[in-house]
Amino acid sequence: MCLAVPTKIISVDGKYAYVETMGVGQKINVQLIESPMAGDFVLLHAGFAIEKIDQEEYTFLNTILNEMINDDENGTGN
Amino acid sequence: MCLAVPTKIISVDGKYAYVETMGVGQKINVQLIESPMAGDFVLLHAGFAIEKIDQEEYTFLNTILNEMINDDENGTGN
Amino acid sequence: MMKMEQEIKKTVRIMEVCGTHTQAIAKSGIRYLLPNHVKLLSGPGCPVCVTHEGYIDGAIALLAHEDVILATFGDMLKVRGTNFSLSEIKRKDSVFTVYSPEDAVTLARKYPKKTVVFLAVGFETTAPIIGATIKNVFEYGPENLLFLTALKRMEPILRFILMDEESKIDGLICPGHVASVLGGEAFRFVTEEYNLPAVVCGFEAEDMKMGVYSLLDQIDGRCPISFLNLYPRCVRNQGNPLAKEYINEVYQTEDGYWRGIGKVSDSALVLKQKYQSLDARSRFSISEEMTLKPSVCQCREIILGRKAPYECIQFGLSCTPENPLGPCMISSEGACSAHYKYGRVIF
Amino acid sequence: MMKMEQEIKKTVRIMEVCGTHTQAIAKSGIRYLLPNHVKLLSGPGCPVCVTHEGYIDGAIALLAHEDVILATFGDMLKVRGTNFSLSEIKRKDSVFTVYSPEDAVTLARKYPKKTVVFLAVGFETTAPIIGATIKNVFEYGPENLLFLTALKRMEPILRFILMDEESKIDGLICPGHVASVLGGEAFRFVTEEYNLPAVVCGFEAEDMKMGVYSLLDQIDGRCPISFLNLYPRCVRNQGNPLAKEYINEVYQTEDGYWRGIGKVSDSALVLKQKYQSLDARSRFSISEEMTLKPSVCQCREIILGRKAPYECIQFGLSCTPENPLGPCMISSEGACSAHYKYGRVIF
Amino acid sequence: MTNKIKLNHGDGGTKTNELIREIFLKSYGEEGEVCLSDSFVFTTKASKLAYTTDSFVVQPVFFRGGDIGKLAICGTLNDLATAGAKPLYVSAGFIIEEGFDIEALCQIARSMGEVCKRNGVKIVTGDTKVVEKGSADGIFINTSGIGVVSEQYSPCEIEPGDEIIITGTIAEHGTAILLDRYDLAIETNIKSDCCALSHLVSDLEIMLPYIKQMKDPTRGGVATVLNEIAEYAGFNVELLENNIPISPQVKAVNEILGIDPLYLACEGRMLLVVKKGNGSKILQLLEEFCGCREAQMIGCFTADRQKLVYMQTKIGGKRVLPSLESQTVPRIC
Amino acid sequence: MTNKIKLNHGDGGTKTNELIREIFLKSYGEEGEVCLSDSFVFTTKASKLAYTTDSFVVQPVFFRGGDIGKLAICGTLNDLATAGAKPLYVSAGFIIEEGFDIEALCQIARSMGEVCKRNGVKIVTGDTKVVEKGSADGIFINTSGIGVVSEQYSPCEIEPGDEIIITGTIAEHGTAILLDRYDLAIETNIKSDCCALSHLVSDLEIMLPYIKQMKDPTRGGVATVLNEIAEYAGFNVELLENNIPISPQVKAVNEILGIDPLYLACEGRMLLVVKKGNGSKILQLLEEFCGCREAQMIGCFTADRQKLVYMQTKIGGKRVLPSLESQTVPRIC
Ligand code: SF4
Ligand code: SF4
Ligand SMILES: [Mg+2]
Ligand SMILES: [Mg+2]
Ligand SMILES: [Mg+2]
Ligand SMILES: [Mg+2]
Ligand SMILES: [Mg+2]
Ligand SMILES: [Mg+2]
Ligand SMILES: [Mg+2]
Ligand SMILES: [Mg+2]
Ligand SMILES: [Mg+2]
Ligand SMILES: [Mg+2]
Repeated sequence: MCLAVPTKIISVDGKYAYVETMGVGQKINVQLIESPMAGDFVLLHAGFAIEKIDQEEYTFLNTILNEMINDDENGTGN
Repeated sequence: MCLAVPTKIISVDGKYAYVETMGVGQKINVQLIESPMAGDFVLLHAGFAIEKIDQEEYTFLNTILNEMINDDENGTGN
Repeated sequence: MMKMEQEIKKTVRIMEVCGTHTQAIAKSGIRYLLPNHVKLLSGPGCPVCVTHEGYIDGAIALLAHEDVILATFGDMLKVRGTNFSLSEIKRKDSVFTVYSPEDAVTLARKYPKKTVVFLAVGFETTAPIIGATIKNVFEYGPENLLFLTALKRMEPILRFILMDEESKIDGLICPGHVASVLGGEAFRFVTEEYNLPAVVCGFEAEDMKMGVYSLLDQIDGRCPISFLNLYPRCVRNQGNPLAKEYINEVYQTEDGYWRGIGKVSDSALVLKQKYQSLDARSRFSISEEMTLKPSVCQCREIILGRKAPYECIQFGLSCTPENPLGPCMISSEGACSAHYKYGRVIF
Repeated sequence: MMKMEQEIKKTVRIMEVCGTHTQAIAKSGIRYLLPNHVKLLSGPGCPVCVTHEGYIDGAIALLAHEDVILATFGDMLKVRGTNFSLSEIKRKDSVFTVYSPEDAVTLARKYPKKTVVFLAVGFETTAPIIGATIKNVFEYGPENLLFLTALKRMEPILRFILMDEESKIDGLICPGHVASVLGGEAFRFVTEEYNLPAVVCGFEAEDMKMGVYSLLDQIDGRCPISFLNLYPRCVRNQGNPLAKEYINEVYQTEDGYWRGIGKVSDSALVLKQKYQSLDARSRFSISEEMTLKPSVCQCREIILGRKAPYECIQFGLSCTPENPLGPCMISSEGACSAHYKYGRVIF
Repeated sequence: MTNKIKLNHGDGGTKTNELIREIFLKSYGEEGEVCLSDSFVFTTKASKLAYTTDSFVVQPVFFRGGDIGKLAICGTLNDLATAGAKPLYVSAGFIIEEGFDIEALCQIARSMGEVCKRNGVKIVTGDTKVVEKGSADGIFINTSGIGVVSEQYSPCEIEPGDEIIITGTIAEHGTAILLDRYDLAIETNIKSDCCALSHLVSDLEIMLPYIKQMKDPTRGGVATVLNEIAEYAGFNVELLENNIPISPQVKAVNEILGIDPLYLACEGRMLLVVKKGNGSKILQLLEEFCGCREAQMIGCFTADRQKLVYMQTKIGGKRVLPSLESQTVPRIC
Repeated sequence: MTNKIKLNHGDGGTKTNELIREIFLKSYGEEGEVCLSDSFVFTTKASKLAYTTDSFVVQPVFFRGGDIGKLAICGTLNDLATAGAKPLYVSAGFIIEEGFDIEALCQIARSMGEVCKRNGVKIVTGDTKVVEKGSADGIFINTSGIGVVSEQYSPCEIEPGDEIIITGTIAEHGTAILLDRYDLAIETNIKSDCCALSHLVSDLEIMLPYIKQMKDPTRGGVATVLNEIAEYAGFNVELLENNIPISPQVKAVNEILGIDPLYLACEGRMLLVVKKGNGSKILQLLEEFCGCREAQMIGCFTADRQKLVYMQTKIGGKRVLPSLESQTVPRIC
């Protein structure tokens, strides 16, 4: 259980926010998030944001992931 | 309104009778008929016998009708 | 009328007032056999065609209740209410076509959680068989079967037509199967009170031929005007007493509303107080709007022989066989329908 | 993966307890990258797969009410009750698949004459979002929306598995998104109380790889056994306090029934007294038979690592992916399902 | 295989293939010979081909004298026959409601296979879709067909005097369906006349040059189909009521229910328009070689151009028969 | 003409003809040219023909990027293309629910006509049935098609090393349908890829001798259809996840809904199995002449005989892709 995808808040309107996930827009419920703000990344599960994503960690990991994938593609993967 | 066909009672069972119309059998309601009997001809309307047919008149007419039709077929018709 | 010269004849108008006669005339092709000056007119004899829009609207309103099933003779399916017919509006398994009122009983037993409403339409031929069914249901159930009546009486509508001063009818073919129930004598008033040639006749082509020629003999003065029962094999003078008893037991009369014609006093049969519990009207709040707005349909004039179909401004425009407004267009053999399909004369 | 003796190793069993981890493992093909002696097991982490037959039977029973509409996540459709699944039993427009609990609110507003029942299943990831919906509905309506809960808690089932003496699990991948809500610390007990290597990890292929290697390091003794949060970008130590508040506000715990496993104390989340009016159980008389008859399914043994799928006598006979009896066959990546489709080893 | 059709029987995956293998291929013919792939490739030396399609939605699916499967093949073979074609290949597309009985599907497929075998035709391409419960009425079948048109058959313009033949008694399919649809407790021996008429093309081969049109009077019955022909021909059709073949039981049921049998479907009869003067020879062939013992010359084209169909009635009257306008249902009026 | 379909539009009489004249003939082509009679007769010099059928039951009937009519023609043209055939004639059988909007039917018929015109194919035979309200889900369409098989195309046995090409990005039709069916308030530019691929047969003509199989990955998507090919070929298929073309938005929607795009239908893509070594040449043709700029070589056949389809994942793992087993619906797990 608990399929969730990272998404970015574009704008907030009360309990709801408009978010974008890889170019796809959606209105989601953000009432579980403390002070959601435009620019925040959140985890989206079944139409609700369930947690904020730590942006520093997120960027850091993305860098690592991309490196690992490039490594794999260069044939050094397992 | 009031499509009705002549049919012949084959057997009676209380409010109902089994009848035959040109070789086709059916169970119909005969509660509107006074003492329906096997062999009686009745007028059948929407699953009910609505009246007994006077057998003498019926036979008489049938004879006439057949004669008239034969006349027509022989070209003496209108 | 009486005696008349044979040259150019005055048009003779013979009316029948039974849908099955209408059909028999059409199917036998008898019109072709008659002299050109003899016109056969269809009066308000199809109880379905003359059923008022408000009744259909009421039946459609019942379908809004999810637990209601309608049971109806097939004839009712395509007749329109103010906007729709049952066949247009029905959901799957919400409207069942039955052959006999007893099929409605079977249906009610098959769907015990539903309320089955039987659309009780007809003249006095059908009234006793529905009456017998109502009495049976009243005594033995099932309790989930109700009746929505639009049963009509033949005598009041005949008097309505015959009383019209401008009526141009020269002879009447009385409805054979209504007479089977009510008796041949029930139609003697046509001749005795209105001095109109009238015959009770059967439904075979030969019956019809015999009836028309017998009327022409009277109209043309070859025989005296008299009321004749030409259908004695099925019509006793006093009719079927048991069937009449059922009518009296179950129904009382009330003013009736006729499509394209309007209100006709005492022309409806409705359930007596004793059987109210089986009346769909008292169980559901059906307001059959008896449309007091003037009907646009000119059938009354057409049936009375005063107007031709093409003189009605609805004809062919808002009124077509596919989308009929009045009884003359609803019945496939009605004057308007026939005129629409074949033009004035074809043979 | 670091240095390790390459000879024949003792089998290492790593369990994950989140359906999305199951999927991620399958989709990433990570098994192929691991040494042969490392087995990835799927624990009872798909809340749908472990939903008890009685719950499905109860939902199906609701469909007997003509005015009930069920709203459900798509996952629930093909899971069987005692005899049928919702997808087999549903009539047209009686069961709607929704993406979010808020869609059930929309549905209820769209069908004001119907009662919409939302099948509230999930672990603590889903519980707060359903809780928020319940609170919203409690405060603002609509009044025709009810909730039939089968919400489950992760901690009790983990303890149930870990307490088993014969448990053969060597490491645990904790459910990342439950941890997002409850906090990473919520799973520290696995290591502290049961001395089992455990990591919280994310769902990307690289997350999974990192998680497995980190556990192997601990299992193989290259690192000390310790509890690690490898998913800090989405998992705070204390989780999401607002989400936890909603859980506490709306639910209380109760014993829960798990398909193929049985009763697990305090493992269910049910509505508090305050929200009873929104509970489908209290509105309808649903008797979820918590089937005390011994379950034929051996999933418990399989999940605990005691048996192989083919050792279950139902396997491939009365239990197939098309007609699954237990969670291991229901989930398309469950041990029984995988074994059925691909045999023991394919690569 | 469970005993009810499920949605995944129609999703193109494992279960669909199972259905094709276990039911369709087994029922349609010599197993393994036919391969129901997406497209069937064939070679032919025939230069003139006929092509047709029809969908079948009959209710009930099983009726006295046949089922929707038999009907679906016969209907398409008969439409090919109207073009003077002997059938070659047939396609079969199923739309099945979730929950439909698999045993019933087998029976339907077997019916299809039987008719095909008897007529030397093969089902070579097919498709199966399953829709949600409540989204269809049990089962619908579409068939299309390809046939080789006889060199002898070259329909030409209809002229006044051309004769009209029907190859057997009318309204039997329509009456059978009415009896079963309304579940009428009427005892009869009536069965649908549903059968393939492909043999007519060979049996009548020597007379084909004198046949100007063939048409199977299905939906709308003899009356409606003759209206179509009259419209196309540009002349009136005159029928003789006395000549129209109808079984007494069919006549009785139609009178009881207030239905006109001229508007009820035949599914195993052909209307032939025959060059003036050739009717009796063809009638003789039909009776002697085709087993059409009830075949009748029922009328002819007249010189009038209103494009009407009318009937000389038994009593010598005339009755116009327009196209079918509304459903045929049991009536009381 | 009223604005809703009634039962009598399907009874074969006056109203049916009105529908054919007013809607189908007008939409399908040059008015009057095509005559939708029961059987269509044609002559052909081609000796090798392809024949196919499919029924279409898509819900909703109108979706982003097309409608059931466009789909019904494209689907059949594409099945003909899989046989290396250029389309000649198409049949169209409608099953319509009483009450269906006539304007919607017009729009559907127009879509059909447009695709036909653009591909030089004619609808030559048809059928219309109307079923009671509640007995069908709006409208179902069956099409069948006949095409002339290119002399250049002669599919032969698949061998290890043979390459697999997809002509464009995957899962666009399936994703469009999901978005519309579940009325998901997700903003995207996604449209169904629904289009006819008949041109591939001509555009790739010089390379047809090196193409061993063509198949359009419709129901069940790329994964299911490759399983069918693997089963038939007798070898394993190895795919490369990195090579599978998918648009970012389609990927995003599928992740949000928990659906695997490899199991979602394409309706305007073709899978080509190409003789080992010819993949890049064909890819070049596809990109340069057919406008298939997203075409990709996505994998090849291996020598293993388990008839499995598996994928080299981005991280170098391997994942088996079985045939579709159950419906694709939005999930949370
Ligand atoms: S045309 Fe229509 S509205 Fe006018 S009289 Fe006739 S039925 Fe009535
Ligand atoms: S084969 Fe079926 S019954 Fe046996 S353990 Fe697996 S899921 Fe349970
Ligand atoms: Mg009468
Ligand atoms: Mg989780
Ligand atoms: Mg196909
Ligand atoms: Mg046909
Ligand atoms: Mg197909
Ligand atoms: Mg035909
Ligand atoms: Mg056809
Ligand atoms: Mg296809
Ligand atoms: Mg295909
Ligand atoms: Mg047809």
